[in-house]
Amino acid sequence: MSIFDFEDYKINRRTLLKTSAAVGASTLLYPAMSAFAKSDDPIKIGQIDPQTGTYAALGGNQIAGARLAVDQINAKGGVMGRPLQLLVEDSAANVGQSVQKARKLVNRDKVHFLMGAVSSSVALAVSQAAQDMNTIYMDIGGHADAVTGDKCSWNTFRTCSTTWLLTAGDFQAIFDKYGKRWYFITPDYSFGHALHHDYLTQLKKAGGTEAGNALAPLGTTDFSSYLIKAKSANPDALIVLGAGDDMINTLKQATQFGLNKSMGVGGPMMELEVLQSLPDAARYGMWNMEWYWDQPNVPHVADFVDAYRKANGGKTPTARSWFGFASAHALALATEKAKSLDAQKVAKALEGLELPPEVALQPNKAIYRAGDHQLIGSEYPGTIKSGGKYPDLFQVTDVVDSSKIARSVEEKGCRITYPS
Amino acid sequence: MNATTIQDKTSTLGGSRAGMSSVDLPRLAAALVIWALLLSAPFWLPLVGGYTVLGTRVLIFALVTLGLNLLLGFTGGLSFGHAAYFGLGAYGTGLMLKFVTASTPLAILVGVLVGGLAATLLGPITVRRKGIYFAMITIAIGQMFYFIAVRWNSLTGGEDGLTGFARTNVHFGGWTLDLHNPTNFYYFTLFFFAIGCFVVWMVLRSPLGHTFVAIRENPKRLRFLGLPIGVYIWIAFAISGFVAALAGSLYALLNNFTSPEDMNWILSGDFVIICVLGGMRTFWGPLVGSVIYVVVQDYLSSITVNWMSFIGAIFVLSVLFFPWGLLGFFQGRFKK
Amino acid sequence: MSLLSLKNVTRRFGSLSALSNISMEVPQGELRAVIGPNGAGKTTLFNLISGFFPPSEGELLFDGQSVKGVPPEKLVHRGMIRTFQITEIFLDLSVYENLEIAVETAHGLNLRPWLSPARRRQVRAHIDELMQTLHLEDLAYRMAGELAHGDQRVVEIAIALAREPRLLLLDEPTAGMGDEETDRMTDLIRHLHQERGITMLFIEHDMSIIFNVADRITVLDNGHLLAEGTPAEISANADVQAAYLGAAR
Amino acid sequence: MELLLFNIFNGLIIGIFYALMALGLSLILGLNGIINFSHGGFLALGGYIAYSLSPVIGFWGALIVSPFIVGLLGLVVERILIRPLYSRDPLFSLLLTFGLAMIMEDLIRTFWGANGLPFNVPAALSHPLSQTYFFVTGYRVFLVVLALLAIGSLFALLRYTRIGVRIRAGNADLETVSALGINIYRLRAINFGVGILFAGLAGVLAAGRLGLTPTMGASLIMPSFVAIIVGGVGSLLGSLLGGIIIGVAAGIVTTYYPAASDVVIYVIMAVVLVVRPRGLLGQEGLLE
Repeated sequence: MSIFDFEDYKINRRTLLKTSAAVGASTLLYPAMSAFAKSDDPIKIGQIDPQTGTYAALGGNQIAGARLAVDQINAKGGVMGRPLQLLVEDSAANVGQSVQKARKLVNRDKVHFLMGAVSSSVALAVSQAAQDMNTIYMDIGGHADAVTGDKCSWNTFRTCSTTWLLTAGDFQAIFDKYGKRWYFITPDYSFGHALHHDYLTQLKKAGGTEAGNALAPLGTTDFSSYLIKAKSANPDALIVLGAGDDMINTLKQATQFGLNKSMGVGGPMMELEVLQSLPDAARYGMWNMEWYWDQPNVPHVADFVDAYRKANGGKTPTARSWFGFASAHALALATEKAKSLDAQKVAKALEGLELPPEVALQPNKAIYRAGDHQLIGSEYPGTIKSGGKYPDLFQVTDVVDSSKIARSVEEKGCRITYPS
Repeated sequence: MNATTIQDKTSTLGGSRAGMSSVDLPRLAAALVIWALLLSAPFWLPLVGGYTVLGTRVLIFALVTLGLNLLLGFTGGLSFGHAAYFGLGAYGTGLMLKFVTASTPLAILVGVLVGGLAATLLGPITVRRKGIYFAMITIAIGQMFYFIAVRWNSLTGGEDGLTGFARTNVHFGGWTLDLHNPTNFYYFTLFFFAIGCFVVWMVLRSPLGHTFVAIRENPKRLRFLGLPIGVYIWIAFAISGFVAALAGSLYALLNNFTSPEDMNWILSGDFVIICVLGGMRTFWGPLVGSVIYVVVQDYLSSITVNWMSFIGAIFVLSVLFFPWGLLGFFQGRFKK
Repeated sequence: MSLLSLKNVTRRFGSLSALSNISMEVPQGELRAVIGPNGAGKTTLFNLISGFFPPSEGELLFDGQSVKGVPPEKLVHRGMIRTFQITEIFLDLSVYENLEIAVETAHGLNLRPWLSPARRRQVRAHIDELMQTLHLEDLAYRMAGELAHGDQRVVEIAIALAREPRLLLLDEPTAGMGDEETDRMTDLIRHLHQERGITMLFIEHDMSIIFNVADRITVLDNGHLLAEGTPAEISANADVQAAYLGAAR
Repeated sequence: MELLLFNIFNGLIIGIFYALMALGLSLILGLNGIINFSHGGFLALGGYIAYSLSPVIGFWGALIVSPFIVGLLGLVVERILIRPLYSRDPLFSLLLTFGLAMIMEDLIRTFWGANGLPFNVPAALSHPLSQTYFFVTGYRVFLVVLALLAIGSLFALLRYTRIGVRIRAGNADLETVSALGINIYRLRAINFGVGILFAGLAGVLAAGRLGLTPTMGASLIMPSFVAIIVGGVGSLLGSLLGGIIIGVAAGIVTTYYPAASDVVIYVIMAVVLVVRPRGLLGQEGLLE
């Protein structure tokens, strides 16, 4: 065993560097390239995702998924006979930098589409900037309802779920299994508040009660004081609404305090990346996933998983990988359908676009809803396999058809108007 | 040499390390070239692979570091927390536009006042200590604002940042300046950059500026000329705070957004290294440093995920080999 | 009336008495030297007069008012200014700039972010006048740090003079100087005294200067006032010879 | 009662971390005269190296070996990068270590990946010690005891060994120490190494508590600065005290008003600065 354990990272990094070097070269050569014939001109997607900072792992997977999609599309002859090119920029999960990168991609690199984001704040800000620049923006992984809700716009689409879908995905399962008194640990920002609000609405409707709600600042490392309060409230279920490191730290400390022995633990959003970072003892509970790699009865999924592993040094695709994959495909399909790169025409083509099975990779239909531009697909509630080995860490108990649980466009408060 | 010759030469105390006279053709020529380049930037930037917004960003960073350099390079006050005043300017402007007014100039005014007054009020606490201690206190006070911005969700939007405002067009009588246009906003920013340059330039050639430089050079001597040193460091702190707030305000308008990251100590560190890169004791150092830093960062982060290592290496190497910055380096050359 | 007067001043550090029961009067316009063997308390006396620390006992009057416990930066405003044993000037600035700062400070302009042309001319005239007085014209645009030691001391005195002090305290003005520089400094001190009538108090080791220029001499020994008088009186004083010269041998 | 006890205990744990960091920083600040921004990077490195070592030599082995590896690395860094800066303006060492911190974070991400990693502590330590006071887990008690032991031995080292006495003397008056013919460079190098060793130890302990992320050091360094300012620059005891005070304060505030848990330490600092500018145990005029 070597001291430096970089089995996961080595190949991935090399490919990243290689591609990024290619992107660098192409931007340098850009003025020269524009002299080529129109048909050789690549169609460009600019992807803004975090490669450094807290969300680097999630962002990296979204990029890897998108890369795979672009490679597949180019192998089949590109889009409208033109090659598809992916230009990746690091957002460092910093909104200011993301907006700046968006403008750079559109103004200088002349990309035709923008996509990306892990955090909702980046998604909202880039959405607004893209609207300014009359450019389509595909939110890959920022979950806040508002992106396709009251702050929706004609140019913005989203592949990942809304907070409502996340909570509705496994609400019934948790309620049935653990009971009706819930205690929440909520990260103190809009994403957390939204999840809490959505769960609470459903909980009250189903006749449950809230045993308490601890608001923890985002980025909290020590959750012990919140867990103490949760313990003394003695609920049926402890609902963890955080994401990423917040979730990891909460679960780890809950385990140390033995909370999982006296109450059920669960939440709306589990990610393979998070599961990977958890020690064995902290892997438990009922959760919702937005996509899972192990779907033996769904066609094309195994092919996708194989292809992804081959391109990424054996790493298994996560929901984030699929978001990136589906987003890039969706943009390509819509362009092909619109037979144009005009933003409004492509937007119209994306409205109601159904992802083909080899892209959707799920048992239900996956459609970008015309009214709010939200992808309506599936949710995957399930339980964590205790003692499981990577990547086999999650047992999907049910695949929920999102169209059955989604709120209507009117409820979400979205009204899309195109500029004349 | 007689008295008349002395009178011919105006002092440019602190204007350069060499302390040469200012009726100095090379320097005048350099200033003219710089202004010509800045004024024509939107036209030549795309030709060299840049874009207008990048130019605006350079100007904003140059503005904040121009102010910071007054404290850092000329007064010798090692502030590592200027991002706080930059960020306060940004939030002040953003909140004004979001909740109070649709007037961009008014929002800028409020942003400048918020950030500048915060620096003015906190100055007395910081200037009680000097050297490394001063640096630590300025960092810590800066972080206090950062955490307030992160935690005061209902007002600032917390970690998500402040959205939902946008710069509006400016009206002068019957004439309207369309600020949505990036090129127009570049010139709008350049206008404020010019004001900042003028203020700093004027201060530097005034007795006030001379006093700042004297504090850097020998605070003890100055004290025994009867000056309360702390008051002057405070003044430098306050002026640089106002300039930083102005830059922050423009930054909020550039992005139509602001977030706690705009107040973080990492950004303060970036500001300091920009001053050092360009040349701490030179007037144009901050602009040169900003050009290098912003362009290199923009370029590197596009071509490698390891851009942080490269930026870090810039810090390390510039400290080891170019402590007086690019301009300092060249001026040193010419002097010899 | 005396410009500076000390009445029974004692200064203790812990149990050690650095100065014991010193009384002295320096009248307006006098050039007074303070001498004494090493450890006699000369520098302590200077630091005490210039406000570094207050006397433990006794009274300190400047221009008839008590200045006991007044800090140095305030004393400057009353017209008392000092130089240091180790030259304190702005080494990285030119001589002109050194004086510019001094003059602007003297005129109380430090807070001004701009100057009217008239004011500017006034400042420049003052700088020129200082440079002429001290013969610094040729060095105006040299960096102070590059100057010879003797020139640096002249610059320091120029900085002090800019304030037009009523009492100038010089701490070993010729320390570390060669003969030629020493002569120049001696001339300068005499000139300032005779032409400008500045009251001066200076510590010096070089007896030739002292006996050359001083009006009166105060001799300290072991923290005590040993003698005070004109150069002639002091050179004839048996106590001084015994203590001072004895100690020097 | 339970809640109060918990707050004190929890605050103590947080404070111990701040103090471990602050002590190392304070040592380096005092004798080497630099603010070491890369301290957080060394902390993270300590955790990551322990993570990679523990499959080979176990948790206990890694706990001991990793801080020393990091300390040695500190010596190398001191020799190559820090030493040329001693006679220069403090600004430069500040910037250099700032850049170094960025490089370290990036290298850690490159080698070990951006995703957080779990660091398993021995099962014997990972259970609550009592049913009523379930928050008193074995690891937390172990952590406090070990940290206190380390701090205790540091103070013993400084008081009773020759090198320690020299470090303290150098802290107070470097010129005199060098006049005594002591090799200042070696003294500073050792001092830097010891400071970094403490960062490494804190890193291993933090990894066991919270797991590993490339940015883990960054969140600890700022409270450590505050601990030093509150405790007083130049006083190691002050740094220890400052760390524990702000730790306990943060712990208590988290319980009653979580949103202010970060801000409270800066408020404490501001109050201390206004009331007593040199800090609780600081000396006048040091490092100015």
